[in-house]
Amino acid sequence: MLRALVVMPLLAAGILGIFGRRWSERVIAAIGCGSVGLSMLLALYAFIELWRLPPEHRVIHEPFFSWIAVGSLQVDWGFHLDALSGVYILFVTFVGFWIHVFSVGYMRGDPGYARFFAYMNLFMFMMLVLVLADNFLVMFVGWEGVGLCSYLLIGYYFDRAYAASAAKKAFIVNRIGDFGFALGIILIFATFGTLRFSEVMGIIAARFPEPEALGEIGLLTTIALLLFVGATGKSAQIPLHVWLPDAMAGPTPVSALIHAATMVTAGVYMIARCSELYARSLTALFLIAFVGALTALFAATIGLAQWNIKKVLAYSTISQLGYMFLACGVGAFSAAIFHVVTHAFFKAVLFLGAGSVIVALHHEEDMRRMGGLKRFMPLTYGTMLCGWLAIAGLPPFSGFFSKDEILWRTWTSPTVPEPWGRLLWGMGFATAILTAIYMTRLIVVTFDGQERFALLTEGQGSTALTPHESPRVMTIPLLVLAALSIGGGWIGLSEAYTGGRVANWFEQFIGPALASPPVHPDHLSALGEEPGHGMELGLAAATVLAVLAALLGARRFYRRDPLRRVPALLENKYYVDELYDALFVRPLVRGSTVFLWRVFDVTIIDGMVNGVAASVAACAAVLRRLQTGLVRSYVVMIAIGALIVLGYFIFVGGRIPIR
Amino acid sequence: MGLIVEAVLKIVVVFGVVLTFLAYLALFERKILGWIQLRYGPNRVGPWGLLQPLADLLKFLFKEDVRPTTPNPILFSLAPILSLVPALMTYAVIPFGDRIELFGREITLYITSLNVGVLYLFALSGLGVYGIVIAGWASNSKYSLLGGLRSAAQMISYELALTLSVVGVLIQAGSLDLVEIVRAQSGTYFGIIPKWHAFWYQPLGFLLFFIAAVAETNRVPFDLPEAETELVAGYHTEYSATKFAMFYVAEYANILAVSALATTLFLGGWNGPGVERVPLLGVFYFGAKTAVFLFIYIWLRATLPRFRYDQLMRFGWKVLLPLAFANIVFSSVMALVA
Amino acid sequence: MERALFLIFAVTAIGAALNVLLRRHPLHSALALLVMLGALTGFYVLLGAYFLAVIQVVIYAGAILVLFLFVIMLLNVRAEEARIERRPYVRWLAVPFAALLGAEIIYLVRVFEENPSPSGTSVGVTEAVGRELLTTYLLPFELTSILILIAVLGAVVLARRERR
Amino acid sequence: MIPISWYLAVAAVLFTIGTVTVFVKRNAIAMLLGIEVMLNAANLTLVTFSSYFRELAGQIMVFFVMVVAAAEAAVGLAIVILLFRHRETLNVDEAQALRL
Repeated sequence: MLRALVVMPLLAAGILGIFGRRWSERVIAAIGCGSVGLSMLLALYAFIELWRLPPEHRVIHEPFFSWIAVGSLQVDWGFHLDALSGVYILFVTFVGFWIHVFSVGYMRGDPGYARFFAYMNLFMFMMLVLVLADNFLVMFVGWEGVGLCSYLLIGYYFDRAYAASAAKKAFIVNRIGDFGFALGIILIFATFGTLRFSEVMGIIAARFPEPEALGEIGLLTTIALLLFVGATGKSAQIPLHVWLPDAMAGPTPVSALIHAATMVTAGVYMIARCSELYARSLTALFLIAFVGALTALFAATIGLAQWNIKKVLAYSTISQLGYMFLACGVGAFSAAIFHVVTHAFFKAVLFLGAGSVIVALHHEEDMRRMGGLKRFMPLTYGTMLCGWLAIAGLPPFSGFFSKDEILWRTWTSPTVPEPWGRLLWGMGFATAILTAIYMTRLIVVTFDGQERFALLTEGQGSTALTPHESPRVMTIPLLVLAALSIGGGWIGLSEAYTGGRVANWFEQFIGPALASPPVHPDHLSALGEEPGHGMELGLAAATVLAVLAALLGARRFYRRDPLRRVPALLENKYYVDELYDALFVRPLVRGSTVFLWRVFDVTIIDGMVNGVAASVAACAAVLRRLQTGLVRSYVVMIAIGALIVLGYFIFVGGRIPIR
Repeated sequence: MGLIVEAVLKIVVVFGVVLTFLAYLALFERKILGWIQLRYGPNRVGPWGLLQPLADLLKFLFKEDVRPTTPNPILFSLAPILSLVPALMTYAVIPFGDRIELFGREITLYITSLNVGVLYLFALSGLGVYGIVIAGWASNSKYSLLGGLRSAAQMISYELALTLSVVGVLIQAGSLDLVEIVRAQSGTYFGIIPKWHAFWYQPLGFLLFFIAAVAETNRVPFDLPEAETELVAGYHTEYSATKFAMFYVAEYANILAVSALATTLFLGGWNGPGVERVPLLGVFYFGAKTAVFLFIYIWLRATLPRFRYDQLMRFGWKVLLPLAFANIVFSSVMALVA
Repeated sequence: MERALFLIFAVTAIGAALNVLLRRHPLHSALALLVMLGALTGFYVLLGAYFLAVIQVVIYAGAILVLFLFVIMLLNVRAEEARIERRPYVRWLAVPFAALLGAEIIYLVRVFEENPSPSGTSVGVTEAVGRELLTTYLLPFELTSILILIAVLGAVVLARRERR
Repeated sequence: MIPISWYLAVAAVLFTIGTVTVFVKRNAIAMLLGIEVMLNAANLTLVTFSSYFRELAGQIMVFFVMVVAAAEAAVGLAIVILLFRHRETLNVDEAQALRL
């Protein structure tokens, strides 16, 4: 069942990749969406199967085939379905399916239609492998596979220079992270002698009862940090966040699927999958929390100052991913996964809505040339509004529940030392307000006010452009996902809202698959006392009020002056790209030219090659005299050789070495 | 002792039935061709021409054996035998039915069951080409030589596709033994669809097998080795009387063998409703399914024009072979997934 | 029974091999080789290597030799005429060399006289061969597939008629 | 029971005959046939040992030898065809244009 679920998109990708070019768009779309749809149904079925098991035994393991057996390294392909991967496959296939449907309309008329769907299906396959893998190496295959698909899809318009270089950038930056990940895997194998999640986590739980203290860099912390390097690469956290904004060069459904809803959350997934490991390293947790909070705040400020509609969403994604890491860092793994799910819904809506706008304006992505679109595209506008309120975190939209959960867990975190919990909460709180502001800016500048697209096209001398609502194949996915971004949050309703009468359903379901957070010595005394529900409600109310105020204020502000100049520091993303260029890229290029090329290559490598050639020529001058050109004289030479060998055995070697 | 008697009896019965059937197959072919082309077909000897095979046999036996001037008289005489013997040897492993009770003994309705049965058949089909090639060479005639050459190239090319198209079935059945393969196809899906390989994920293999088999038996539209419009009669241009008859019988024996093999591999052999209770019914089912193939063979002959030689080669190497590979990959994936 | 079969196969094989050597026409040599292959198939069956016996017929007789016949007929090769040797000493050397080689091999064979034959019949079924081939000998197996691919490419490139 | 040396002796004789064929024939195809005889003789020894020592490795080797023989025949015959096309002969002694 799991095998079929995983292989389905791969089959479709293979078929489309090989034969797709000759088929009509209708057939390609049917195969591309059909395979993912089937996967979705199978995922639902698998999830229900999982559901019917008793909570403490919610694991379905399905061996596939034996892959590597070298010495003590024994790696099999097997699929492991527990509550965590169950949630993941469900929303990945579901969001994936609706984004595929959206793409049917979005990519219409594109010459690479089949290629697009083949890559998308391949991506779905790799993502499912990543999620369902039962050991680190297979997960790494999926991890690299989604990276490859991401590369292929960012560079989908490979005839445009910026897309090609953005793809390269994504690939290279991810390699840095993957290097850390690979080192982590090697260290795990060297330490535990196995790569299976269940075995590794079991050994960790048995051998290390106590967490490593803050500041202590022990074995577990080293592994955890190496793996976290991989997670920062894939999930675009500081300092490896630079690739994600550029990745918007790909088609918009790609941005929605890969660079918002699914792939970029793989880092969070990996940390949750290894929660048993992370729960035993306070240092790693603290670092994760800090990096997450910093990224959230930092990306949100940049998001304030971008003009490209997709770039705003990209920075918003980085910021939301920061929230998820913050949640992991404070030990609230289930809150992190909850935010992954709700984020997948509302960010997919926002991206697809942006895609719908972009199509309506003939691939215009600059918000300065939009405005006033709500009259032309009511459906898109309506769904985008849902996404907007959800990401801003207003009840009852889904974003509220998950973000609020994270902030509350940060406030009460047992893992971080005393003042830091409050400080991290403050950063999260500030991010929430900034989020409300930049998203309001996006909505207002795009949909309200003057119709700036008309002015600009007139200036270029073309006929006036009238945007129109997208076809149904694009609006239906928008509506479905919008409905989920409204209602999707209720599955994780915190018990505070019902006064403790109804437990948090999501946390109850996923909890057994995750480790419970360790406790920092600071909190040992406070261990007994549960922070009250009243406190939680109060903090939530404060956040909501602040966000609401920010929302209304920003709305007034940007309605008055939508094209207000933005600070250059923010518009240029704090000059991080330039910094990396000066620090890493240029020295590398210089070193290569000056030393590697002029010195090493010319003298040593060329010298070796030429030397070999010269010595071969010298030998050949002697040996060619043996070459008579008569085939049968060669035969005689071979026979003489055989005679000598056999003669050796008879007269010298004594006997043939038989066993 | 009883076993040997039983084996000998079975061999005699099978070959008697098969040889008679082959004689009548030729008659049916002429009758069906006549029917398709709105003619009568043979109808002079006996009622509805039913004694025609006998008349043909007598004619072949008593005609003068014309022998061309050839430097290789021995090879010339050996060729028809080399072509007939492998064709007849195939029937040793074809399972006509399951086992039955007769005179208190359990008797299997096949001569033998080899654990390398499928490979054995391919070995024989590989040997079949020698008769044709040697005939082409030993006749000392341009037409024959060209026919022999074409046949050699064609049979090498299509044997690949033929072999590879069966691999899917072997993966699915998990055996090379024909009896086991038939057993693997008993039962139904959902009570309606029989578990025949042709229905359940080997339809492509089935199609490839049938096309390659038509080519392997040198029949229309792949009958280039004989191609009467260009090569007179191809490799057997110079043959007459009994030797010609042997080629003739060999061709029909091959057709029947290949049809029986297709039935065995893809259409469930003797399987059918009620076979568990009355095993003898299996022979009837087997015959009926085989007859369908034989009819298609004749139908093809009546309707299709002949391929050009380059088309034939291109089709074999660039269409059939890649598809056969794709089918193997598909079957392996299905074996892993399902 | 077994010895009788062995003797029949041995005489056939050696006789056929001599025919390969002595016949002047390559086609006759090739057909003699076919007979020899048949005799070897018999040996394989006697030795219990059923899978190889069948494979021998499928690959050697069914493919390789047919290819030989095809080329011989395609080129319409005539029998080898006696010609003046350019280097007559080669032929003079050949026969003694070969005789020496044969003598050495037979000498070495005698080493095994002391080994009483433990007799084997059960090895050589398809499943066992396949299992070994795809586990222990997987790497050589994959390498031969590459070899075959190279051979196919080589044959195609070599035999292709150059277009002007 | 047949002694192992009988099989080996037959193989040795076949091998020698194959060698002589390669030595004395000038026709390229006949030489290739001689090589096939040698390969088959080697195969026979391998199968013999495999069977007598109950060790599958010998049969696996034979399998590989067959594959190599097929490759050799394909390439060898392609070369023969090429030779014939350029020289109108199959005599290997004629093909020595590249010698020193």
